[in-house]
Amino acid sequence: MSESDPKLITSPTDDWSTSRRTFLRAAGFTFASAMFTGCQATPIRHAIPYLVQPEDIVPGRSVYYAGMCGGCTAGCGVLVKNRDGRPIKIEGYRDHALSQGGVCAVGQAHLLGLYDSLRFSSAQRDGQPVNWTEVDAEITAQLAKIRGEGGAVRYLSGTVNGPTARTVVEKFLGGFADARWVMYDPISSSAILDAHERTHGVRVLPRYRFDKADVIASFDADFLATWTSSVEHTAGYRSRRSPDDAAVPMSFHVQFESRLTTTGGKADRRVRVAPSQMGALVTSLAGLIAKRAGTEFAPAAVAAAETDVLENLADRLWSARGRSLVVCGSQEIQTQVLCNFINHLLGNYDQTLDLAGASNQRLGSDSALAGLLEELRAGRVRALLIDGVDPAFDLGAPAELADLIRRVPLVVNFASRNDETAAVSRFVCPDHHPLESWTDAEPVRGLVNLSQPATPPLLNTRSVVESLSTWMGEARPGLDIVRATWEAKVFLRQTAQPSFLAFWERTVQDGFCTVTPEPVAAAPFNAAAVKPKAEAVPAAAGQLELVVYPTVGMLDGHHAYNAWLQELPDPMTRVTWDSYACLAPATAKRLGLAEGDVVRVTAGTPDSPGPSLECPVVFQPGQHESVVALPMGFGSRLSERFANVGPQWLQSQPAVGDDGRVGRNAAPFVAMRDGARRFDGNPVQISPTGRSRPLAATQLHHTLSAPEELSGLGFERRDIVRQTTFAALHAGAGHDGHGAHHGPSELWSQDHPVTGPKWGMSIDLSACNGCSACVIACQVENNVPVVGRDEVMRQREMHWIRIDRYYEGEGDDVAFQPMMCQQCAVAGCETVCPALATLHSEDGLNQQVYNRCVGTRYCANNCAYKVRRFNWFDYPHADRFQNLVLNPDVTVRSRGVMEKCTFCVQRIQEARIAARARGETIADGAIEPACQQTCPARAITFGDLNDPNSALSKANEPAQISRPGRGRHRAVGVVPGGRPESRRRGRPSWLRLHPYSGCRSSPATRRSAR
Amino acid sequence: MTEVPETGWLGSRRLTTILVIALVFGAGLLVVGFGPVRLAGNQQGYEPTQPIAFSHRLHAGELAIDCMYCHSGADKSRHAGVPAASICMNCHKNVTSTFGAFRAEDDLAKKEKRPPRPIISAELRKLYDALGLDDARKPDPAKAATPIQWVRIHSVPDFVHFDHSAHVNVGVTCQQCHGTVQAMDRLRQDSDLGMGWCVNCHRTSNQTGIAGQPVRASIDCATCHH
Amino acid sequence: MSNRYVVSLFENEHDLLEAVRTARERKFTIVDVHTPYAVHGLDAAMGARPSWMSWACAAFGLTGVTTMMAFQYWAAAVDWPVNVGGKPWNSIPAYVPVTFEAMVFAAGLGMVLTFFLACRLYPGRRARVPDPRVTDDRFAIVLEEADAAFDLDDVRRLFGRLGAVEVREHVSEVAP
Amino acid sequence: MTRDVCAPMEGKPTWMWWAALAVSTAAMLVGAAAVTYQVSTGIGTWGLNRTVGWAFDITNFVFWIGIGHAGTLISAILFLFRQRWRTAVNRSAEAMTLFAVMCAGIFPIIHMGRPWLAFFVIPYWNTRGPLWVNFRSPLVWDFFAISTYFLISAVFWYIGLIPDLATIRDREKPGLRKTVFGILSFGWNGSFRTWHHYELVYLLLAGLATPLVLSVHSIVSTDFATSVIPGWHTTIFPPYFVAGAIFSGFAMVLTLMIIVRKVMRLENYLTMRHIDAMCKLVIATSGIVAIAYATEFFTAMYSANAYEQFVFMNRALGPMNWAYWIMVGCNVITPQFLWFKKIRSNLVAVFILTIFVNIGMWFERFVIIVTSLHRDFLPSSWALYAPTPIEIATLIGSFGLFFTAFLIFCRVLPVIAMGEVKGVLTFGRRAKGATK
Repeated sequence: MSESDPKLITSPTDDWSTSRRTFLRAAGFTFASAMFTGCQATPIRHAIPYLVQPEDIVPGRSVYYAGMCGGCTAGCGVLVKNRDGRPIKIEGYRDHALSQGGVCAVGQAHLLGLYDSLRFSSAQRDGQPVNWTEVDAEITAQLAKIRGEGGAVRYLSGTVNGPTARTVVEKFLGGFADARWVMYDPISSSAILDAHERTHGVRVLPRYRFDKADVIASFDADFLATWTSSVEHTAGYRSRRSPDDAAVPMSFHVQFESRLTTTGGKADRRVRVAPSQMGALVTSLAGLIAKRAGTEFAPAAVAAAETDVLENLADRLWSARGRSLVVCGSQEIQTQVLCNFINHLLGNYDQTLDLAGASNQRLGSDSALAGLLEELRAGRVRALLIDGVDPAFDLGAPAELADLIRRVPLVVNFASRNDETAAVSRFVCPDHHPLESWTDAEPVRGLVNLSQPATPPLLNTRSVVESLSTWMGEARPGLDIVRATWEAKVFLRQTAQPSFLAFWERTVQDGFCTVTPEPVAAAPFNAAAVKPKAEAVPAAAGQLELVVYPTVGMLDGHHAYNAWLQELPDPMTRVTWDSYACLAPATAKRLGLAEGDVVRVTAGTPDSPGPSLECPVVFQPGQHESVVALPMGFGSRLSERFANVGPQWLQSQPAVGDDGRVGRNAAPFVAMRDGARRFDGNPVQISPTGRSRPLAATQLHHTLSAPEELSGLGFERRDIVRQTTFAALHAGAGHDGHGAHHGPSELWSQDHPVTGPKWGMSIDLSACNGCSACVIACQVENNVPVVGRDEVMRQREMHWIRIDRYYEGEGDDVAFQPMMCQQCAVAGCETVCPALATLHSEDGLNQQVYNRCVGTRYCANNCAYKVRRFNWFDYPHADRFQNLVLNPDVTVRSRGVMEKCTFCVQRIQEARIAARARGETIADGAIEPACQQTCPARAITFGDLNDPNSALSKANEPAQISRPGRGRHRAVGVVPGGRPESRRRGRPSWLRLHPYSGCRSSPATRRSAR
Repeated sequence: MTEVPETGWLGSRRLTTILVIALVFGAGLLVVGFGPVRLAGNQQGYEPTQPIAFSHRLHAGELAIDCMYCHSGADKSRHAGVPAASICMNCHKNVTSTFGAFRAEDDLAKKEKRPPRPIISAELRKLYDALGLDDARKPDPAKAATPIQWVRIHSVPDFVHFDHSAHVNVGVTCQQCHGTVQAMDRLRQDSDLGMGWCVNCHRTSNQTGIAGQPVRASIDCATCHH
Repeated sequence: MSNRYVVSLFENEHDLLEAVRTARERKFTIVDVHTPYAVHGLDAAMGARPSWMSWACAAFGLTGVTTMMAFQYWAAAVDWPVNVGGKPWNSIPAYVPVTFEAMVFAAGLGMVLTFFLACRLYPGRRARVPDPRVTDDRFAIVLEEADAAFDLDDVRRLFGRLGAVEVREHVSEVAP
Repeated sequence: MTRDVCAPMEGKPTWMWWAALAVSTAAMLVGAAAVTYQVSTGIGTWGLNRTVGWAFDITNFVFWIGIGHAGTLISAILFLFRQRWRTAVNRSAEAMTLFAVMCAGIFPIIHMGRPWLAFFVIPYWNTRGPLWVNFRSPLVWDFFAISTYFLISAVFWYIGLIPDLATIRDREKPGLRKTVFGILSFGWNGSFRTWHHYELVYLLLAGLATPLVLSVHSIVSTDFATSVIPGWHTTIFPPYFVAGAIFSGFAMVLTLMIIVRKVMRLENYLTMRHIDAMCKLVIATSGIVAIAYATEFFTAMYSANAYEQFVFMNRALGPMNWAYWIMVGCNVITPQFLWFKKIRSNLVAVFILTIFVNIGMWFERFVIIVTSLHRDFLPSSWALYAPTPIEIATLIGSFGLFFTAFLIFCRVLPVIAMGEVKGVLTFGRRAKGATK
């Protein structure tokens, strides 16, 4: 490494004992370099030890730092796995009150940003690197001038809730006569806060407690995926959706939504509603609840079609008063007010909606943003500081906004990458990556995260608070600033620790602390604010409405630089590397469109057309027929880097479109109306262009049903995912006989006794909501390469775990089936490998030996689950800086080699060695494969099938039968597919004697008649 | 009728003899299992010059310093670890040269009736230079500290994940794999570190145990290859 | 030992067979008979015993079978038994195809090599043909003038009657 | 007759020969370039994907092995059955076998992701413990089967060639050619003792080659039959594959014979009788193959197995049904024309029909491999397959290699087994006591 990356081994300063971090890096990177050394006959390799070895570091051993995920503003706690001085993995943090061990896909992936070689490596002026002193001098001088003149200073940021950042920014702004802090969220929840201002007198976002809710009604709130705090909500929701205990009934969830979300896919009852009708629907429900509560409220007529559903729902909600929860994703303030009204009538406030411990995860105000834009247009702003947002992209009017920003005399951007706004900002003072800096956050009131750097800054960047302090004339290291703030502000809010030092050390170690929440001055419910939403104007026949929505991978698009996320298949459409317009199949048929046809989507009506874009069409079953859904976050400048991602050869196609970017930005379609940015309900036109653009989808067939003309009589539907009801499950009736399918007698003698542990895995399909965190976690842990759009189109994605998604019928029900190597006991792949490159281990793993593999692909052909992945090319590892993210415990596979999941065998080995050193056996739960570790829904259980007391064995017991009701699926045994009973007995499973029956005797049951 | 001697091209008997000899020799080669043939990547006997002429014979042999004093990761981590320069400084803060050199200087000083001059051996000076220290072993601002680039001797291919602690903790001695290091002035790779060498030791250990204790040394592929 | 040989050339196998029979009746020493192709009935006419090549073939085949089966068993079940798809260490049915191929291989190659050795055929051996046309369309009988009783003219007459197109004497250390 | 057979070797080659050689060498070079690119860049240059892991590569492999089989059958089985007409064609049929097996042997090697490690499938003594190979894998069986097949075929061919080489040697004037043929002919002198062993050796080799050829294609079929993929996992495969191999092989022999007899002017030796006999064999094997196709459907239907049924429905009606109908059209329908004597005696018609059979049999393997793989158990993993130009070039290259080798063979070695034909001819004329 020394020869490759000289800047990483900087010369130590005078006092060599204080520069240990530097050498820590040097040494850490040295061993890693071995991975990339070519295989000459006798290469000279160096071993470069520390000069001074820090006491707590043992080279080769991982260290975990508690910290906070910086992927979004939800403030999930994470553990950062450090190996030899470099963070190599984000892990879930079980003890954290919010995330409870879960990390989402973005959280897992944002580690890659640390090793992004296209990150700004120094301060910039007019797009040119300059040194910090120069920048500081100029900015300070200009700020002084503005201060003297009393010019307007505006600080534009996303949600900032950390005590330190708030203190420093407020102090900074306090130095100016006309200074204001404008926060906005690219994925806005502004209407919820505004509605609470109207009904409760305080602009606040309640903390939703899905764990306390027996009945959940959601109006277009995708709370399991991209709403305010998806990991937290998933954990809460999941805790009430476990089919295991007959005494704890599952919560009842009704979802009204316009497009098909993963949340909707998990609902017990799902109703398609056009966005424009959503307000009327909420009004109707409010009327029904008001009637039961005896409150006066005159609702509009309930849409006839939904009356039954709404009446039924109102009854359920009413009988679960204080234990129910109504959430709404609408950006219409009046609708949100009605939603508050319903929750108020149901007595849910302070029960399932926590105001005292209210959420700070979305603090943005769309109206404040509108105000700032007005000021910009008026040219009133003298200085604009932009922190953590990319307004020129987020607000979707690049040209106009870019001009406005250019016109501001002093623009300072803290962006890490050259995004749309950074490109037009005079000064860019790049912030650290979250893993490089001291940061804090208070995601919900009373819970404060503190995150220490997991690595010293890799590039010449500086944290925002350091920059601001410098410009205030009090330059201090970030640690001092954070510490001082905590001593002054946070320490006083707690009583557990007597001394600040003890408190500080404890918190640094824990990564968070619980303190007294700052009181929320909520006024009594203001019934006067509640007005029925005017009955929706019946939409003109055939009028299409637009929905702009965030996807689990892209969210607001700030991670568009991240190849892992670009290649993450959307849980529903399964499309990667592109944006698209989702249409209900019926609508597409009506318009004569085929999947992949490029259409021009134009906002507005034919009389007054608005912005437009061109993108291919994707059929989305389960979506309302009047809806055109566009994913947001695509088309960013950050994605221009992907022109040459993936293997380059004769026929390879770039991952980007003709504009050089991945997908198109849907933000221009977000319209500001009634004080909030409205993501849905805007009228839209669609017209074919006559062109088509094939989509890089990882799944081409979408249902369990065979194509009609091809299915044999009685075999229309593949028995791969089964469902039953909770009641039937616990009555034992969910069992349709297949589960107990008894293995026929053995042809071969069984001479492979497993005396030690036999590893297995169970996936609870009723818990999995397709969030795809496991996919990225696996990718990071196992050095799974990114292959690019063209390769995905050729069906050569490399993910070791994929989430198969099957629609039922019209798409009102969805099954997610995580699929990875099933570690078959009698594995078809092993028998056929000529080179003994895939074998069974003593502990029941299906091993894959990369160095022995000659690449016949016979095993993959013979895999009934198609979970084996082949290295069709040498996937690029040319970016040596980015290579630092590779897990040193996992071989980087070369071209021509088969690879697949082995239950993170490197973790098994590590645990085994550690246990043996202590003279113990491996404790249940000591090994968590990356997918299980990160799963926000705790859907995955890993353990020893030979241990009757392991969590896995217990999880498997009821799963003999799978169950569920609508949306509640349960895998049997080691994942959908394996036959648990045979696995537990160490018997060969289905593959040999029933070569085709594998999937038949597999998981879940057939649908319940519900 | 009598046989007429063959006079064909290379007469048949001679050719037959040559063929038979060649066959026997070829088969012999196979049976010996490439014994004398060094396969690519086998660095057995590798004995490179190191940037500092550190002697294991002196430290581990004569002075009998425990291996784990310097290679402290051996029982904790996959890497035994090349010791940090700071570990050397634990002793070499004071010991700046060999005992012989000190005594010679002492004798000379006594003879010349002067206080003995401090002596710093050429090799140890490299250590101090690396740490950016002056002759008094104090940080010298003018000197940049530069890590010592030892030449790595024992290495296995990238697809092999060897763990020292797993071996050290069950009682495998260092010498079993690294040879009589305490007798080597310059370190030499003693074993071939090939897969057969690993696997056969695992097999034997399962039969005989290690240090009198029964062990379970796995020969599953994933033990090393993942 | 004599170094005088008589080479008689015939134009078809019928005449040749007659000549061979006659020569044997007359107790001539037939050094060799050269034909362009395998002449049916020549074995009987020469009174040759059946070729022993079938024994070589069987022996090699058996060796192939036992060696390969033993090797597979040893390699898969004794030397390094590994769990391949849950199959037993000793999966004899799976070893049958390779064993069969080994049998054919050993039997075929072994027999041919034996044949080459037995007939002293090898690349580069100088061919000794009594007449270049024996590999084309002539049939030759080579007789040795074993003793003084041998009368060349008699032979010439006899074979001429039997259809020999040419009978000539060949004096050489080596049989033609 | 020696003169007739040897004429092409001794005279100057015709322009037709040169043209054919140029075309086939060019094709071979195209293939070589494609393989070079693929080996240096990656298997990704083929159209395969995570679901369809084999397509052109193994299709070509099975196709060429199948072609090769006819050669062995003609020379070995017909020899055992004392079919005298075989002598006219057996030499070139055997050569065809060798070249076809060479072509076939290339594919299992280049289809590997890391062909430079192909020796990993050979059980050789090594320093890994030692680590052997998986004798349970049909690919290892393949290795043994193909290498044995190639060697035994080569030996069989060469043993038959030795007397003819001697003939040529003795026809030549002293010079390089004579020396070369002298070395190659192993010092053959037509001695009675040699002939005596030779006849038995030849018979035994034929006896060995016959089960060998059946075993080879059976083993090739186990590549599929031992798997778990519906459409592959079928006990019918070994006989089905062998019949298919004979079918395609005879078609290829016919194709070549018709060209060779024309180009090499060997009409007297490769008579219409030969062609007629082989046409009849083609009809017979076509019938067997047709029954196999039908049986597959019946088995699937009768199995009451959703996946099995689906695969066959999908073959006939799914997205790759064109391949299936090409296969049926070429293998079942077009050969029926050969029932008519008139067509059998029309060389052009026979030539065209055999080309159809060759195409159809190539598609048979393609259908078995690709349509079974592309939609198996989990609908989530269904995928399609389309070849890339690299794959097509590789296929073309294999034909180039085959024809180049064959053309050179025609030039340098006797196409017709003179030793054997002479035996037959003289045998026929013995009663008259005549000479040629």
